[in-house]
Amino acid sequence: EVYSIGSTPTDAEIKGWDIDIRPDGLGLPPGQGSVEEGEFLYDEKCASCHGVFGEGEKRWPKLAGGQGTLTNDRPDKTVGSYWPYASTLWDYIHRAMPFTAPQSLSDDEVYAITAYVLYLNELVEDDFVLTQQNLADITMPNVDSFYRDDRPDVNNERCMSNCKDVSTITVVHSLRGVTPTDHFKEDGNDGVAYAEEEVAVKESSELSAQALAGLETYQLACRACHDSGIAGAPKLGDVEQWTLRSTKGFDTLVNNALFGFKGEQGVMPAKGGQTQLSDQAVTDAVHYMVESSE
Amino acid sequence: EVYSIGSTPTDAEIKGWDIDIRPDGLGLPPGQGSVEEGEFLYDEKCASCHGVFGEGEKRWPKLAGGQGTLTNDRPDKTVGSYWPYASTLWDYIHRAMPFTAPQSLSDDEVYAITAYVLYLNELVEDDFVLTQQNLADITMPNVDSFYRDDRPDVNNERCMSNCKDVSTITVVHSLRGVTPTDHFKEDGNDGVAYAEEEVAVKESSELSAQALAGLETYQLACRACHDSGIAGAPKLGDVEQWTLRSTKGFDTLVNNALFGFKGEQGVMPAKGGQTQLSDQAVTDAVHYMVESSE
Amino acid sequence: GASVAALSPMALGNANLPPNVPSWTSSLGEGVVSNPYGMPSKYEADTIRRTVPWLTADPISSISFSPLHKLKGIITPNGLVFERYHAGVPTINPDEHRLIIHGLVERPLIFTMDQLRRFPSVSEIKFLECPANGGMEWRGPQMEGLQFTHGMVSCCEWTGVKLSTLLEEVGVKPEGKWVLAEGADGAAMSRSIPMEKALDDTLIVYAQNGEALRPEQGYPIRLLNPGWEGNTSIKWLRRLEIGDKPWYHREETSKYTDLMPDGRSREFTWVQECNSVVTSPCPENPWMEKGWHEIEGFAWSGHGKIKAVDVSLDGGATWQNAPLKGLVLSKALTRFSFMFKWDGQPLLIQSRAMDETGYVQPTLKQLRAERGGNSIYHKNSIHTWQVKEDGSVFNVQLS
Amino acid sequence: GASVAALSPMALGNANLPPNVPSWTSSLGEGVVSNPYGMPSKYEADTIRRTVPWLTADPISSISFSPLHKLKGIITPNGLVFERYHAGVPTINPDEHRLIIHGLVERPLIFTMDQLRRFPSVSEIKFLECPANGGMEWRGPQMEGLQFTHGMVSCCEWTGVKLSTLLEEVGVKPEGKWVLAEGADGAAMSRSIPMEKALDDTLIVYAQNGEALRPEQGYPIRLLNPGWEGNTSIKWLRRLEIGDKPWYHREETSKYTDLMPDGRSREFTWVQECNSVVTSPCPENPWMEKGWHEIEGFAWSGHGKIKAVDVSLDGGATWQNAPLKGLVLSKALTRFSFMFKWDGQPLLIQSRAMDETGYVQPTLKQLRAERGGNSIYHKNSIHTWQVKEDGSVFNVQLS
Ligand code: HEC
Ligand code: HEC
Ligand SMILES: [Ca+2]
Ligand SMILES: [Ca+2]
Ligand SMILES: [Ca+2]
Ligand SMILES: [Ca+2]
Ligand SMILES: [Ca+2]
Ligand SMILES: [Ca+2]
Ligand SMILES: [Co+2]
Ligand SMILES: [Co+2]
Repeated sequence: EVYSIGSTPTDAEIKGWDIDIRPDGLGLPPGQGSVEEGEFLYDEKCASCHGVFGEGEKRWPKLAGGQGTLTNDRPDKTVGSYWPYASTLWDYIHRAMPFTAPQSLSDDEVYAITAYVLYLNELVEDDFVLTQQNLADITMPNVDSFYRDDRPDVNNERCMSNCKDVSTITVVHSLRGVTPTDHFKEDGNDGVAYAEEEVAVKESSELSAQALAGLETYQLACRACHDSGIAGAPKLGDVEQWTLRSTKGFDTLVNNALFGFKGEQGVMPAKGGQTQLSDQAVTDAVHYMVESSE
Repeated sequence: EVYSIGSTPTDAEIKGWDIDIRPDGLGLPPGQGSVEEGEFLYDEKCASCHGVFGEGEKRWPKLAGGQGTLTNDRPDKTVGSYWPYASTLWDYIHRAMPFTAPQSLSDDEVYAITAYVLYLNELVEDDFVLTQQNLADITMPNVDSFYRDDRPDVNNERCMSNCKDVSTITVVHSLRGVTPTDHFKEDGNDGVAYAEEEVAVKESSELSAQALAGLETYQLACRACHDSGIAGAPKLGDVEQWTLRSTKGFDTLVNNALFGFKGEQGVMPAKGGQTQLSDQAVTDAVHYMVESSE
Repeated sequence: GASVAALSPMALGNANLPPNVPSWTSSLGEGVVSNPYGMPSKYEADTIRRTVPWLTADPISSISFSPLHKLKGIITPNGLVFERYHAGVPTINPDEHRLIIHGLVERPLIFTMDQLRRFPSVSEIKFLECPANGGMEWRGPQMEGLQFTHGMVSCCEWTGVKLSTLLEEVGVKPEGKWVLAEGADGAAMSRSIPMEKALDDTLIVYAQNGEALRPEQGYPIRLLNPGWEGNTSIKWLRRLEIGDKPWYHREETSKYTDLMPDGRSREFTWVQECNSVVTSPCPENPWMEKGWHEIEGFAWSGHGKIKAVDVSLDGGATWQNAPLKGLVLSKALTRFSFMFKWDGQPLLIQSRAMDETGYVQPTLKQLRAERGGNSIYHKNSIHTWQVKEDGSVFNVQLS
Repeated sequence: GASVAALSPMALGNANLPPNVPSWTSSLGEGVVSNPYGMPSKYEADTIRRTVPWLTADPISSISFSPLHKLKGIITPNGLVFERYHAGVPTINPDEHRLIIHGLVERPLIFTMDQLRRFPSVSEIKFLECPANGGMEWRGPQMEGLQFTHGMVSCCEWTGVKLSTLLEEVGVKPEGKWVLAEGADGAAMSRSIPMEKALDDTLIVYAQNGEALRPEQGYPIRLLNPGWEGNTSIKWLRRLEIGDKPWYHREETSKYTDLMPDGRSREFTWVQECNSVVTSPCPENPWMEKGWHEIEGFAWSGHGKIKAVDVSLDGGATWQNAPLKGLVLSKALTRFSFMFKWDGQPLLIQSRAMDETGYVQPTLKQLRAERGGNSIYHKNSIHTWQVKEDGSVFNVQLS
């Protein structure tokens, strides 16, 4: 102690922020959760991004499968195939998931969902209950495959002349179109190098007042899935998909949006996972989506 | 020549930009101008800022007077009292004046106005004609008072202890209010350290359409004088001044704005010096100023 | 010197060219504090960070790249420093932010931001690089410009407190061998830092290029581990816990480990090894004229200073030393320059840096032979630009 | 360590303080390229340049001051570099801008901006200062904050071509002893530069802290005379004429000459002599707590490197050496630091710098004795901050 600056935190202050978990179980709070409880929670809060079987929607991370692929040309790195410790899963879900509502899960919920993700990876049975006591005992398949950095692993020479035979050089060109140069030469001031195909969305002047009222909610709660169509969500502006669904009747759509449902193509979480939203706000957002996709 | 980058400019290209004048007259173009011609031009283009007698309006530079004051407690540094060379005056007027329209004067105009500023400083007679030939012959009163930098002129010691008697120290405080600290602590995000008294200008919603149409012109051509009230210009929002002037009738105001006039308190240049403006634009601007000051 | 090519901008019309008086010379410009916080010229509107949407699921956990082709010297201006984060940029009120240090210490402490500024401060110019920089090109060239092949590196002057200063305040117990650093963002991003680094040159940083840290860079405070993977320099830092073992959190197991061809993986690959790239010419900076050009670029090493950079114009058959210029600082971008008279022949331009440890930047072939194509991170191999007869430049790989 | 004063921000409410999960931790922030060109946090909105309207007739020919009290390290971020110009900031299209070099030369040349970038470039960190910095206080303290007493100085990494490189291209004739530099702004600002300086370290600069010059700083190109009066570093540079004598233009006769008590005046007072100031504490950075504080500041000299800085707490009776920290570069801001345990007593804090020529920064009394009160420029005297018992700080002068 040199400068005596700062103050002493209370135990409560430290406890509130001290959330880290270690492989030996240090940091785990009391609690437990079963695979069965986990399935319910996972389907509601996780499956829209990570897939019902942990297979990952679109570019969202895959959580299960891939065991035995690490030496493949296209290895599949998941919790089951790659992660060395189960503690990491508990720690990460607890600190960062679900993506849109970090640190919203109770400790028991984290135990349950962790158990279920382990189950999806065939690392525990369907009757497994994960607890503060047994987590550190779980051995992950890939645990022994990690070793400390042993670089430098390559040794180049500082050759100055006759370093190679120029006639043997083959030039491999880049795949055109991935980051087209015209996006950063002239008028590319939006910061996006690669424009994905745009969906033709309606002008706001073509929308009803109720639909417009739903725009903000859409952007807050629905955009994450419905802009890109992840988790089987019908894409905004996709007339075909929306016409199909509208045949169920507007009230059914609103009902599904309010209370969630599991369809053939994916899962819609209740209120898009944002349960603090009023029913009216969600209804407006459905208006917005339907009108935008007519 | 090492890298051979760049190209050879044409003589015409150089000539167009080669505007500098030296004390020995190098650079002066052919031409001439009389004090008499200069007076007319000066009153029209310069007096609004620099004063009819070169005395300077408000904080705009003073151009004449001050001779013999350089050793005073408050010296008065002007063209006549301080400047070593007449060439500098020609060069500066030609490159930078009038302030709002740099490089707009013809060479003969610059000769004439330079002659007149010299006359205001009693350095030439009222029948003087300044020419390419005689400019370098004018001797300015202060020419011999300049000497090359001879610093370091002070020599401090690196004393470390007992450097002064603490009991003799008198603390001189700063004048409060000049740059009030509250302007840069809390809500002072406009970049202005010292707010001058604000004139209460009307909300745009209170203005007629014609007045609003004049806003842009006001900002382009009138603001320079009428925002601050320089050159005797009635300040925007100064109800008293504008009521007084409005008694002359709106048409007189517009006429004076279009063609300029010399009043008791100052000079209004035709169209604020921006003769490219349409009569309509100037009329609108007068509407804006009158309505804003009711 | 006569021009070797026509001055193409002449085509724009010559109202502002000599002998004419340009419009901006015959009128007044904007006054002071028109921009109390200034911005670049409107003619530089294309000097911006850019992202590549297909790289990530969502821009909230993504990356944007620095426009290296526009940058000069070694300082990256704050507005153009690359971005990488896992839950978006939090908007933190500094008055309501705290740093807690606890764990295996004698005296846990909690600090306000004002209190941190009372400690002795240091300012150091250091690069910051994402270990995924260049990682899209292990299998082949994919990106068509320097901004995307190398844009996950930036270099700033950072100001803050040495972590060792704060560790002395709390008094690390003898068992304390690791530090867990944790952010206050939605990812509560965390990494384990060994005590040797923490006591060596790790900083708690609150300013960047003179002013307060930018939100994207961890405002109000961040960790800075000079020379190491950018993700270890935890942003929006809220907590440091001292422990006896590493934590093996998600960002040091699932991510930021390097999968080798044998199916095993390297862990804790902290150091950004010696690297370099030519920034001019590059795809965004083609050569418009024949004659002399400055071939320019920068080199950097997480192990210390750059010792030398060589340039090849023939795809690596012959090399010439390219003098370093400006400041040569440890773990900072270092500029090199090579004057070249171009007669219009096609070129394969490469740069190869060597750092003070004697390590020489490897070829991609060497890296691939050792690491295969799936290690994602730490691709620091010699880069090749192909210059065509018309002066246009392409990203290529040689095999 | 226990706090010596209450943590005042606690009063703000504790929803975001530990043990709670702050709102920014339980939600997502903004994604990448939300700001393709980034900006400071909204909580730093008071870190801006400021002007003092009564100093000049119009903001178009005026000055704005850098917020030195907010700055750390030696780099001034581009958005906060002080502004000084005489006809506003011109908006120049770089494609329509040219540099002409002519006069007493073998080969007059005209350059496009792209052509200038083909020459070998250099990057150097140099301060830039208006000689009027501090000039409002010759007769007494007037300004109530560091931003206004010293804010006409900034320091950046500048990149460009050495003027000597271009002079070699045009071939200066033996009679060529002076260079006239001229801007393309509405003031067509011009100054005469002696050939020795032009061939020594003068630069033609196109970038500043990594990116293109800012409009306020001369975009697309400016002159840079390291260590000299800022106004000699002509912005928006369009022309260099080589001559055999100086031009004695308005900015080197009417202005930027120093009137002495005998009525005579110094001309061509180019060098910004050694100077220093304490930046913390200062009126804008009062001390909120007793105990240890870093007394911090910077020093600079137009003659070269800073050799030493001393700090006095008793108005100059006793002095202690304050270690320099970070980079100590020639003609650049140089930081010094002095740790001090404050027990609440009133202080008169001063700093005194010495440069590599052995010159020691003078007292105001010494300067006044030599120069009187009307020389306006080059007031580089020792500055005094008065710290009161409550930690508030005031600008004072001692007599
Ligand atoms: C709205 C989309 C979304 C939802 C809902 C979501 N996640 Fe995620 N998840 C992500 C994203 C995006 C990442 C990667 C974040 C990053 O870039 O660091 C991620 C990462 C993960 C990872 C690490 C994957 C890896 O390979 O490193 C796990 C494990 C995970 N999520 C579990 C869950 C669980 C459990 C839930 C529900 C409680 C959940 N997620 C809900 C988007 C989501
Ligand atoms: C709108 C106001 C305005 C008008 C009109 C104007 N000037 Fe000026 N003048 C200025 C300002 C402002 C400056 C100082 C500019 C600077 O800061 O460099 C100045 C400076 C000068 C100076 C230098 C003063 C000194 O002491 O250094 C001269 C000489 C001058 N003007 C002459 C003229 C002449 C001649 C005209 C008319 C052809 C003219 N001005 C019209 C505002 C004006
Ligand atoms: Ca812990
Ligand atoms: Ca299921
Ligand atoms: Ca485009
Ligand atoms: Ca000339
Ligand atoms: Ca008259
Ligand atoms: Ca205020
Ligand atoms: Co919890
Ligand atoms: Co002319």
